[in-house]
Amino acid sequence: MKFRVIWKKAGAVFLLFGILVIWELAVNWTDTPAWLLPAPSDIFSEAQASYPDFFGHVLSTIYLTLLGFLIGSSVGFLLAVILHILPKIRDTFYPILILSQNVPIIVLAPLLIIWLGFGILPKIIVIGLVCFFPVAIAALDGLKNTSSELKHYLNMMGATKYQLFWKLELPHALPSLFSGLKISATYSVMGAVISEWLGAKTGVGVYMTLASSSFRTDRVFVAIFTIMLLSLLFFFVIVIVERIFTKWHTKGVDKSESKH
Amino acid sequence: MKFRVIWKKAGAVFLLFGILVIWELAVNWTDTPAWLLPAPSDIFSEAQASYPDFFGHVLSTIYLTLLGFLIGSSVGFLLAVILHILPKIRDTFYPILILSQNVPIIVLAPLLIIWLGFGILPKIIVIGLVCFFPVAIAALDGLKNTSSELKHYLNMMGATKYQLFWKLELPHALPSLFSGLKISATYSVMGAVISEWLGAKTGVGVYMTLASSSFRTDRVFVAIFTIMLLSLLFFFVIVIVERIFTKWHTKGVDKSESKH
Amino acid sequence: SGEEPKQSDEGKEPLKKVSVVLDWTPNTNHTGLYVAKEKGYFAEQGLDVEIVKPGEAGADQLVASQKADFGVSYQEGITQARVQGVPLVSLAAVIQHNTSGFASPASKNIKTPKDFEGKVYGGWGSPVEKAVLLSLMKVDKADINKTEIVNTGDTDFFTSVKRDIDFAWIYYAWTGVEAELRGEKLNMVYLTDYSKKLDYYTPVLATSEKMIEKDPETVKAFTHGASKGYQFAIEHPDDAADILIKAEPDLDKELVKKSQQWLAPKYQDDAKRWGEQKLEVWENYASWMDENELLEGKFEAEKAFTNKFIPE
Amino acid sequence: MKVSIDGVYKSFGHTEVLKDVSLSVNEGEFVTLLGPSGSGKSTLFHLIGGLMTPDKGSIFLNGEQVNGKRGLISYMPQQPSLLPWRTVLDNVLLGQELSQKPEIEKGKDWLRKVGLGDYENSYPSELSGGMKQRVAFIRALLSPQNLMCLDEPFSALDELTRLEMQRWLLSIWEEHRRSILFVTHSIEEALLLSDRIYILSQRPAAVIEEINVPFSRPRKEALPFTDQFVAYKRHIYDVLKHEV
Amino acid sequence: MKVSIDGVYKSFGHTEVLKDVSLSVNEGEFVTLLGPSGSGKSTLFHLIGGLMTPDKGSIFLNGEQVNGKRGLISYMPQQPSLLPWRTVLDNVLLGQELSQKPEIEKGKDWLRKVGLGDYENSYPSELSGGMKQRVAFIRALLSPQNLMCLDEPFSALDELTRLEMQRWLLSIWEEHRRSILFVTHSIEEALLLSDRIYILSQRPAAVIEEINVPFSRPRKEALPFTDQFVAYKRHIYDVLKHEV
Ligand SMILES: Nc1ncnc2c1ncn2[C@@H]1O[C@H](COP(=O)(O)OP(=O)(O)OP(=O)(O)O)[C@@H](O)[C@H]1O
Ligand SMILES: Nc1ncnc2c1ncn2[C@@H]1O[C@H](COP(=O)(O)OP(=O)(O)OP(=O)(O)O)[C@@H](O)[C@H]1O
Ligand SMILES: [Mg+2]
Ligand SMILES: [Mg+2]
Repeated sequence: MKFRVIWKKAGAVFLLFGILVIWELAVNWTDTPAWLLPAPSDIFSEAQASYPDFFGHVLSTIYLTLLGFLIGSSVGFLLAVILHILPKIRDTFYPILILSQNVPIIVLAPLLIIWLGFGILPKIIVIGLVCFFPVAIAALDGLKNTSSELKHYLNMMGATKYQLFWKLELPHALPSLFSGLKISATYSVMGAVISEWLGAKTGVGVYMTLASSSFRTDRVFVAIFTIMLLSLLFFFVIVIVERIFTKWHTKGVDKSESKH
Repeated sequence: MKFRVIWKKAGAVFLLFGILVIWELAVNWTDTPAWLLPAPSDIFSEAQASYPDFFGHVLSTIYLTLLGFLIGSSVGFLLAVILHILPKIRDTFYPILILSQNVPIIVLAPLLIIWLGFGILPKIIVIGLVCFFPVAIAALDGLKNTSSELKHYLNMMGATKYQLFWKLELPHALPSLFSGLKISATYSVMGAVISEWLGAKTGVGVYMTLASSSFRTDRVFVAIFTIMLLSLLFFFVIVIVERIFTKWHTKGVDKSESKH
Repeated sequence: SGEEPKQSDEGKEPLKKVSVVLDWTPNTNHTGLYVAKEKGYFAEQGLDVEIVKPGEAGADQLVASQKADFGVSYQEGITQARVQGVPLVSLAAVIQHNTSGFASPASKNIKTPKDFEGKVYGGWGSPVEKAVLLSLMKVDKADINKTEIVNTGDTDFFTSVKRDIDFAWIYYAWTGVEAELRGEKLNMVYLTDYSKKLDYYTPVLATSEKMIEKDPETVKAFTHGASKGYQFAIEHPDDAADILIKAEPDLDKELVKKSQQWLAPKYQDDAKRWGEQKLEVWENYASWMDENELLEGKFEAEKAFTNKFIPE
Repeated sequence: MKVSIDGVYKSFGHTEVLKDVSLSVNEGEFVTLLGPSGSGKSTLFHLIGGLMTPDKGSIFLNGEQVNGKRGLISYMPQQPSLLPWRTVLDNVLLGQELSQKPEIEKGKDWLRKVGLGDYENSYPSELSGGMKQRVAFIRALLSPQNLMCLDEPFSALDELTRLEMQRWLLSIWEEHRRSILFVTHSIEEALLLSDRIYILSQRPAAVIEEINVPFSRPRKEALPFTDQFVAYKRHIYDVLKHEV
Repeated sequence: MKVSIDGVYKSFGHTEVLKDVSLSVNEGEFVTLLGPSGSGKSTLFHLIGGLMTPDKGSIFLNGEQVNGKRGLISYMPQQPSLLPWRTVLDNVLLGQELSQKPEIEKGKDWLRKVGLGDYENSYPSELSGGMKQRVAFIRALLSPQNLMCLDEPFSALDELTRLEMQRWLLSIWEEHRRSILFVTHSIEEALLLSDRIYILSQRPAAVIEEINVPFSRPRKEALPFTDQFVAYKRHIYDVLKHEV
């Protein structure tokens, strides 16, 4: 049984490792040139070599990501709450949310820059725009679908809108909200990288474009691996926070779980 | 009351119209050059002028969008089902899902083209990659959170995994699934446009890049408006389908709705 | 819409399908290719050429991996690519001299590299830019430390200079001509005016080493066709522009026309035939890069280009 | 708190549920509603609680019309309606929380009294059906409003626990003299607890009989075995039988 | 179908719930479980249904050990557990669907018999508490398994509807002679319906008495008023009282 437990916890790591091994072998067998698809071993040695230089880029991207994610998902959540509390404007604003996801960055970028310059603000807006949407939609749906039985009880007891929200709707929407946060967290790192194309001095995105334009495919992959690692990390932080907030959900409910 | 009803139905349209009017006025007052931000009136007259030529692009993008969305969200849904039914591999594969969202298109693009050529396949892969994720995550969460009371009943009655899925988990996950589909639908049009940057002959994305590189900001905005319109349309198709599938949800449950 | 391949005369062999990937969205740098296709110059050579827009993928990797047969590239790119072992070879210089330079609105009064001092440059954050600025400013005895370099990413020239930026690096044939059309006066500081070493070929037509090895006939046929196309563009800029517009109706007509007018004499310029490349130019640029520590390996200029496929 | 319901009508779509229902609860009175399943008792509670408004007619609390006004009653719904993410203790305090500072010690006290002292920190999913019902009952007891509406509060309890709960309820009621409106399906329970009983007809429900319960308080343990009690029981049974 | 439960133990974490419970139901027998709220009756059903496995001891159906095996009983849970997205009729047929072709006409028939003929196409959210319970009851009646486990099936019904349901249940049982294991809190109901009664103790539950009900079938309407009946009732009451 021991092996099973280890497998369950580390299965993903094994799988990824397996993929890397296959990749390494495939690159060697087919003699793929490094500029097209470098072998993982090349990528790792390049990562080690350029680590001191690269680290600054990573830090700057992490900073952007965190800031953008926090702001974006807060805005998304607040928006969901406002639209939920004021159902009359919900139908009016819902389409605007959708439209906001369809402004291509290449168009938005010049406008943002004209209005806001090359500072951090336009970048935060870009990441925020990416992150707020899944949170807003998921939270809205979660807030809407509360159990009517519980809602009726609280209404009869004279709960104010405010109480209804804090005591019933918000706790009920938590799983949904976390669903949205997970999606957002996943997107946030890529969002930060994209936002760096708006012009930044440092960052993984900057590093990647430069690497790409000087045909250093190995460095491009170092950047990609970093992006992936960061978003995985970030995702699992959200998962842990979710576990903490929805502990009741796993407690006692699943009598039958052992049978599965 | 009549006015209220109209407002509720058409509020969003009024609002959008209002935004356009303000935009028009702002552009005129501040004397913004057309290459930076054209007035809506300019955009509409350009849309009319280039309509015959543009229409082909739009059709081709719609085709790509639909195909990509259908394939992407089907894959996302199937994946969620498989991971749900085989919880042992879920933990192993979950990280892969997240990683899939963090491969920057600019890196993926050359590889896809080198492996698959300039056909429709690499484009579908790009749209699919964008669309499958929200559906997969939302469906997974929906399938997981079924009421344990109902699950216990069905288990006691000897429901097979298959029956449990079709009779309980799937119907229960529908609202969640639609949440994911709505997010996907919103992204799908942009996904198609991005996929066209992989190299396509026609499409709104192609039109937009050409317009942008020849500094025709008005045409760029024609493209954006089209993208927005398409995704709104698409989103509301999903909303209508959702209403049809979750009719029970609005029936009889909400005794107290009138009070809100 | 002119995309239909021309049928060869009956009795001849069927046309050989080849592809050429552009470096960017179609523009007047590519006119010769469109003309050769439309006017049947490629067909005369037995080729059916498909012109592929690159999107985000870029041409170089596609050509090097032989997914596309030919591509439009730059000397800078090929130099760096070859150092990294990417087997690209330049077949012909599309434009004989470097037409790029540092542009700024006339109101900023930036006429020489000396004027860069105290101004803000907007670029994409590449070390090459800084080296070029340094080279230019050295000539003019200016201090690069007095110039602020800001990364503007993908932002276009006109947007940049509206905001914090004073000058940026552009191709005159396209962005400069657009400024003319808009009636915005620009000051240009051309690279070629200050450093001979920076008079590199941009753009060029390129293929892979393997292609040259395996199928020199096709390479020759392609280069000949293209040459004839560019020849036509040199002689009939207006007609050539019309062909490009017809093939790519979403481009701005005026811009194409005017850009074509400006560029027509620049294709061949002082060379004895269109496409001619000099070893000296390739060596110069590489040694300039080396001096500025931009080259991460050894570069063999002779292998990077060839003149043997362009017609006499 | 005095309640009076005056000619109330309510339909869902085409189903008439309440048809000209009039009844009243006086200050400090214990009134029970008896009626067939599906007749409209819970619906009447929803109307009094303001969850819905009557199609016609009025509801008065202390003489003031309160159609659709909420928060005026302390309510125990037919389903326990516990919040699954709250512990038992936090659920018990929910009713108080909505209008005042929750009295944690009092909550713990009551949980101990009804035999759930060990379950303070359990979640509702860890309780049996009857235990959930007791939690909902205490939640209603602790809610501060002066009119209590209890919808089949003891249906899931064994007879002995039920007796005990009835005793607690009466002691609380006698101490604070809150008005109580009570729904049960047990005729015996109705007779044991109430001052007055209204018998409702099949849907659409109307009051078909009002019974003044003549037994003196406190009611003896032997009361159910007296002839008068059995006769009343028989009578109500017959009225209901005629109805179903 | 013959059931025997042999020395079954079950704990949740540190709470012992069942402690050495042994009991049996013979072919075609009607057996009732009586016990205080929270003693472990529903848990016992979950064990028989295979939702959980006992910590110790065995469950035999027709001599075969079935610990953790599912699908062998027709079950009515304590909560109605109706699927909210299915109409009443579709809910009623759910038990059949799992193992055979659903008999739509039979479903409609039964709905009509229990007074829900007009509600075939309603959703559960449109029903009253007692109506939901009747739907769950019919769902269990229609499920094809030979052992029926009913967990407080009539707790939300008024006495008359309850009598009627009891009658339906007995008629079905007499016709098909399925074995029935029944949980109720009403001692009278237990005596009226069953062949044998097991009385469970407080948690941790063990069988503290087994009672053979001596009344002949069919049971008369006047039975509850006979002395023997009252004596039995008294006795059970005392046993339980001693327990709580
Ligand atoms: N939301 C609703 N939509 C439609 N009909 C409803 C709704 N709620 C209740 N009804 C109908 O109203 C009638 C009365 O329901 P109610 O819950 O008040 O009954 P009750 O007297 O409490 O019954 P029980 O004793 O079974 O709880 C029922 O026929 C029911 O079908
Ligand atoms: N999932 C669970 N986790 C922890 N404890 C549980 C769980 N389910 C039941 N219990 C405990 O087991 C005991 C028995 O519960 P069960 O539901 O079997 O009682 P019951 O006899 O059916 O009571 P009632 O008559 O109130 O329905 C209770 O004390 C309860 O707290
Ligand atoms: Mg009711
Ligand atoms: Mg129970």
